[in-house]
Amino acid sequence: MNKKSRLQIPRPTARPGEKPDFSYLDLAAAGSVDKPAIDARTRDLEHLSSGLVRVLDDDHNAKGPWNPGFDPAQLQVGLRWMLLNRVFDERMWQIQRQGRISFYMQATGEEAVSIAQAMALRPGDMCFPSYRNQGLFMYRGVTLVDMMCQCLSNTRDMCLGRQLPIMYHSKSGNVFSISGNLGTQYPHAVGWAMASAIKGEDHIAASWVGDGSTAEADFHHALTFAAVYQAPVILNVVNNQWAISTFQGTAGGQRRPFAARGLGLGIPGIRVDGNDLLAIYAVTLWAADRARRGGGPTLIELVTYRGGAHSTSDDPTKYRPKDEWASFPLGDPIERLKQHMIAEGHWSDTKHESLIDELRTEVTAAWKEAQKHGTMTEGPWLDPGTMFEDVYAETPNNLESQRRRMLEIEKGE
Amino acid sequence: MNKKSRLQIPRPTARPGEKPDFSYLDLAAAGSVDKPAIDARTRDLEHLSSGLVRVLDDDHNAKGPWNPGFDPAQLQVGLRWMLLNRVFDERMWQIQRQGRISFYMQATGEEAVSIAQAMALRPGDMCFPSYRNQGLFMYRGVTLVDMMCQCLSNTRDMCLGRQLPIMYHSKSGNVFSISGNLGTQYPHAVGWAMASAIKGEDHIAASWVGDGSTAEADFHHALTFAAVYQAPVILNVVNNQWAISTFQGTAGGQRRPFAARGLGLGIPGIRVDGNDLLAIYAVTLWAADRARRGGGPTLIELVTYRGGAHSTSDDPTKYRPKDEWASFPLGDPIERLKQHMIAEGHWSDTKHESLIDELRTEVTAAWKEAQKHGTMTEGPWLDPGTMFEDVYAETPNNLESQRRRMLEIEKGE
Amino acid sequence: MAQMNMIEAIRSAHDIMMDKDPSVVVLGQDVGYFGGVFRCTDGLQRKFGEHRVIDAPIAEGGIIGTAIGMGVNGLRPVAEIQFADYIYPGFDQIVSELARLRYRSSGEFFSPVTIRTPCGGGIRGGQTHSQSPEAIFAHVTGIKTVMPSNPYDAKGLLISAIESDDPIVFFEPKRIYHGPFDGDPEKPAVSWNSHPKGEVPEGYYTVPLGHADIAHPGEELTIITYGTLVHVAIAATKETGVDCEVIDVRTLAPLDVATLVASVKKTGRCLIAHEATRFGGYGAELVATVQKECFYHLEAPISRVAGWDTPYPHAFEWQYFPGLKRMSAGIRKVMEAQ
Amino acid sequence: MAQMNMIEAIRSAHDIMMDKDPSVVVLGQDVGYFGGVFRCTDGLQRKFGEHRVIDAPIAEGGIIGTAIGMGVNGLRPVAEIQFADYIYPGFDQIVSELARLRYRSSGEFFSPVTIRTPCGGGIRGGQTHSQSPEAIFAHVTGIKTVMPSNPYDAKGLLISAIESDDPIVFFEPKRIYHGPFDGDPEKPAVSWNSHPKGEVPEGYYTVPLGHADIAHPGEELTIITYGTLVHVAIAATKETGVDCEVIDVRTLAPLDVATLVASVKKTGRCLIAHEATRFGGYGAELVATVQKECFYHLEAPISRVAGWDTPYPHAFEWQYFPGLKRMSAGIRKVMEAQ
Ligand SMILES: Cc1ncc(C[n+]2csc(CCOP(=O)(O)OP(=O)(O)O)c2C)c(N)n1
Ligand SMILES: Cc1ncc(C[n+]2csc(CCOP(=O)(O)OP(=O)(O)O)c2C)c(N)n1
Ligand SMILES: [Mg+2]
Ligand SMILES: [Mg+2]
Repeated sequence: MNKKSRLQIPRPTARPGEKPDFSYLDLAAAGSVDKPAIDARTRDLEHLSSGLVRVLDDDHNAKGPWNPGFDPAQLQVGLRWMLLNRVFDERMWQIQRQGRISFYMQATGEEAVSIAQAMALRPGDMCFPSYRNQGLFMYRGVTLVDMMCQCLSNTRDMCLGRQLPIMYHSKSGNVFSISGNLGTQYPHAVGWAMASAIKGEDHIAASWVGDGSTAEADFHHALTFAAVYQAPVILNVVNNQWAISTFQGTAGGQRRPFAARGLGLGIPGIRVDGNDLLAIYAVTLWAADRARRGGGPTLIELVTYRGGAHSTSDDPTKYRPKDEWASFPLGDPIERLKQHMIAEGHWSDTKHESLIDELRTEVTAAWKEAQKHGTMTEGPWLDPGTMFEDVYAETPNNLESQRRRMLEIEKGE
Repeated sequence: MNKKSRLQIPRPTARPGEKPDFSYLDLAAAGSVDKPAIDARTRDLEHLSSGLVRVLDDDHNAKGPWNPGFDPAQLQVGLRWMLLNRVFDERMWQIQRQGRISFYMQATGEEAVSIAQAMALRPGDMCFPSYRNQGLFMYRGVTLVDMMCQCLSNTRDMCLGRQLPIMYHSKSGNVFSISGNLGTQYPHAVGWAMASAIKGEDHIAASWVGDGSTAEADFHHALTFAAVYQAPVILNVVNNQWAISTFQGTAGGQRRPFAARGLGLGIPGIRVDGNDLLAIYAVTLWAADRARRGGGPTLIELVTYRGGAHSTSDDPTKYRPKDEWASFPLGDPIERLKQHMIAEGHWSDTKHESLIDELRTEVTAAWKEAQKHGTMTEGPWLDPGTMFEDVYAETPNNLESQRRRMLEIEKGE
Repeated sequence: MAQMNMIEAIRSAHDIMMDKDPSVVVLGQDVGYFGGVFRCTDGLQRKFGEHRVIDAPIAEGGIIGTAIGMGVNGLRPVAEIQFADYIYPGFDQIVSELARLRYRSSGEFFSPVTIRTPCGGGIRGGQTHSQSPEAIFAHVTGIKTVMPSNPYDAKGLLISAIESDDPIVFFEPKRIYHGPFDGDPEKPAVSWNSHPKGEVPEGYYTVPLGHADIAHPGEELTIITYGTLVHVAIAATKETGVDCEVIDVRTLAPLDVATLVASVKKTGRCLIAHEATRFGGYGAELVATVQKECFYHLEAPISRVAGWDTPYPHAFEWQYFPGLKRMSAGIRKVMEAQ
Repeated sequence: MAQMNMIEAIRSAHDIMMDKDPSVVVLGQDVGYFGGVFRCTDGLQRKFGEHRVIDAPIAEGGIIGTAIGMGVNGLRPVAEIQFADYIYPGFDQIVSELARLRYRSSGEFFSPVTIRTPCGGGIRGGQTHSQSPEAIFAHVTGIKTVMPSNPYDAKGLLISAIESDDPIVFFEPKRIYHGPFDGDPEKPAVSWNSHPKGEVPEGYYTVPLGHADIAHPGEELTIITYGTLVHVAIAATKETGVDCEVIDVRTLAPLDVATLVASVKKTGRCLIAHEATRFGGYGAELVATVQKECFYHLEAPISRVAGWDTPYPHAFEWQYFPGLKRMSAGIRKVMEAQ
């Protein structure tokens, strides 16, 4: 091969050692995108996929038609849960670094996604999360202790030791079991929503995938089925710019926003500032109402930034500038909401710090409690015999005899 | 479940016994769609996906910017090959009905797709066909005898008896091996095109799937990779309104045209009259030039109608009006080209009939010749021992011994 | 009692379960208005409406993926994959999701999906309409893999599958949809009309999952098989005059080991037969299990009669298919061994 | 000669082949700039450019599908699937296309794709980072299935795979990327530094596909295994004091039957071991083959030591993993049988 390759290779704007460059991000001023009626025709919504719905402006004011008009109490709720998410993540990260859990993944910088959307959905709506949606579980009532016990695979682990840390589920909270396989939850959400419609109920479903995961087949299947049957579902793409070391351009994000991915199937797409709790809330509520009234699916792209490493197994300094997050033009969702609340006059740095302290204490207390149910090095221990259960509704003979054999061997027989 | 289902179910406009109704088809007058420069920006091409490029108008004149200005010889070529495709299909259908081959699929009503596109591509461009693209093989030099021998699984069968009838391939003609699995060829075409770019060559690839097959994962994968690497490839969706008994609305075709499916990835789409040889030729040439010059992929939707049954195993009167084809607003591609040539003054009904006679004679002669190489009931026979070859580049021991065992058993040992 | 072929029996199972349980829904390609390319769902949409019998897009992964979601929301989806050869695009959803959902959520979530799919050759379908991929599913823990060999079992097993809270992959050997087949393609087709297993109750009944059936009792040799080859094995018993016990596995996973072992301990000889490719096929597991449990009773090596290790070739279907000749040769070989 | 771990050996195989043959290209998730999550392709993009070492979208089906097209156009693609657990979305392209292209086009078209993927547990990966799905691929005719157990073989086999015109699925047991592992998680980690199979020529060499290796000669019992368990088997040989012959299958399909059979005929006893789920696993085929060929030499039933028939549980990794204890117990059991 002598000739020069003509293949076009997408490249991030900056690599380690280079100056972060977010010039590729199409931004829009807060309040500049219109808010159509929820029964607007799909073809009249196309522009929402290339705009950027924002409510909080640079001066920390809430602006424009998408402003949900939160009262101080609602703002507090949003801030509190985002902070709890962050404080929890920080602690669990530390704990993993100390070798006390095997693995962890943070949502740092993306907390607004789960919290705002959880606030906008109704309790009967079903969530099909990705691994970066721990905020959904928290908001929907899974206790910190239970989440920690899952990460510890201890005697109180909701997964009975079967899943990697962070692969939570909550039946009572209507949050589906997290899978290690990217994107598989997307068609589940659509099927769940179809069933809701078939049953004549008005619950809707929502699901989340990352920018990178949009390339998977399940993304296409979900969009196709949702469009064909007008399933009452919200399909969220959390565009945090990175998929491990691969930037979003490798999933086609440089060509058109992810919000546009469903347009060819007639699915409206809304691109929203993923670090703006108020904007996300409003957009989600709009899409939920639309779905509930028979308007079918909406695809929401949440533009944000993965503030931390992909997981505890990852070292992002190998592939992106160290300080990229600091230059991210949409900032930090917690800081932005805090400043807004301060600007509104019912919050302060002091209050903020003491809330953080309070939450840290809460997390510390939870960690103490969680460890009582067992750690990686100390009991009590889960009964290994349970590993043969729940493979089927009833444990068949072959698994029963394998269980016996395993216990014999464990006892050295 | 007491409540009424709210699921939305797509329905065709007419079922057996009902009056055909193509009011759902967005049409456009011949010549009404503009022809952008091949280096136009993708965002300036979006309108092409909802328009309908047509050259031949209702009065049989060729009109507008997409008119390729064929000379009489070129028109003859187009007509001849479309007719040959139809005459061949008719004969093979009959032959299957007589029980002399096991299976057959026609391209009736869709002949313009393969012929016009084969004319527009260069011999070095690689085609990844679906099972309704027999016209590509014919045009690219596979003889009728060879095609018939494949359908007969006889001693001259290019597939050595391994594939169902119509699953041709042609290495020398640069037409890929047809798969029974829908849509799988789409990413192959993209990979082939990427390799062409990597090697610095200017060959492009083209692939075809049906409207129904767009729902498969491979469609999504192909579009994603083509968009990300700007692969020099033409991705065709042959929208013949039906996928066996399932109409195109079940693949989402009622919401937006298939040509729009790539817009969300920045792939320009062109919707073209699939029964207009001139329009298809022009659109394909445009997309090929664009790809060759580094402009990346184009998605072409060819709007046509499956004039016959899905295959010899199918009975379309069970699910669609008998006379639906006759009401199809885009008519019959052969009839339309014929009328155009008559209008242009260098063709006539008599010439047309004698061309048909000539082609029938050619097909009859080919069938006679083909049968000499064996039929389903009479020899010569393929050596069944060959079934163990080509599983791997070299036949491994286990297959060699299975071959011996099979031959022993055949001989009654 | 009515006389039914397998298609009618399968249709009847759907009909009864949809009547009985409003949460049963059917989805798949061409299953609705048209009633399925093999007619297994014919009439169901007319009776139960297009909200319970749903024509789906051509996306096996999407069909299975959405069916899982429906199951999580309280429905009991029965998904048809048009040919087993086309199940692979749905493989990830089956293996990674459907099979492991209950386990990974410690029983909180599950989805009782039944996936029906026609398998096997003998209808001139060529390599992409003839496959028998059951081994691949039987290896995946968390799903149950079933293959009936006659109308009675088809209906009873399908009802059990639909009622089961476990996910099921239900293979239907299409060669015997219309009649049993003894493996000799030269003979005229036989229908289920005159076959005792074509007698099928019109109402509700079940054949339990996880139980093999002794399709033909015998003393000299045990043939363990399933699907179409059950009939070939019985025919070969007659042809060879060897007094074979033919066991129809019916549920491939979890396997009814006891029935197999009891038989082989009695006969001392064992032949295993399936249509799928031999290497790494389901028969290997049968050999492994039987040799382990019956080692001291075996008078001859366990033999396998199976499809060759090639794709299923269109023109050589009958050379590929392990028919009467191969089955009889297999029986003789095991009997000759000392 | 250099000392390499398996990752370095695999990287070296890529490097040498990319140098030697400009048609070799690499694609996969995170393989380019970053060099792969396990670092197997580290440095290759810097050396060979981003047109030959391509970061791909997260779509295993797309990676394999486009790789097939590249192969048809004269390239020799090496595709990395980040974990074997994530190969299923590409399963249809492997089974229906890659494996059968040569056959269905009677040799006119083929695509020499090598698919590399890390498999197996022992790294606390939980159920979606620990699977060993080799049985599913070994059953698919038209592809070759390979699993090395050490750096020397990894490099030599990978070079053979890349050079082969056949499609290869190349499993890399990630537990032994950095050092051999004798199956006892309590012991300190060992590196390849001091292991003879960690001595790897820096240049080009091949280990031929289709040949098993006698990893440890012995007379009393044959252990047939592959991947990580080769090391566990050798350790168990020492622990039990039984003079085992440990055979490393290396190429799972097509299988080197002769080497296995010769060994079992010599020892008269056979234990088969793998990490994957037992039921329907690759071990079943090994049992079926050995019992058929060595029936009259076997003094005891062939036993299997394998993963249990459950998903791979995070907390019970060491109860699931067939480690030293289980291997030794397996050996003793086969030795006790009369
Ligand atoms: C099917 C599958 N392929 C590959 C992986 C390995 N993997 C885990 S996370 C990840 C990146 C995902 O990126 P993105 O979708 O953008 O989500 P994010 O991590 O940014 O939230 C990859 C490739 C996987 N888990 N599943
Ligand atoms: C993966 C796969 N699923 C299902 C089928 C069965 N099947 C064969 S053709 C067909 C309909 C295809 O319709 P379309 O894509 O519109 O093409 P057309 O036949 O109209 O040309 C179906 C469902 C298949 N061949 N492959
Ligand atoms: Mg991301
Ligand atoms: Mg069609």
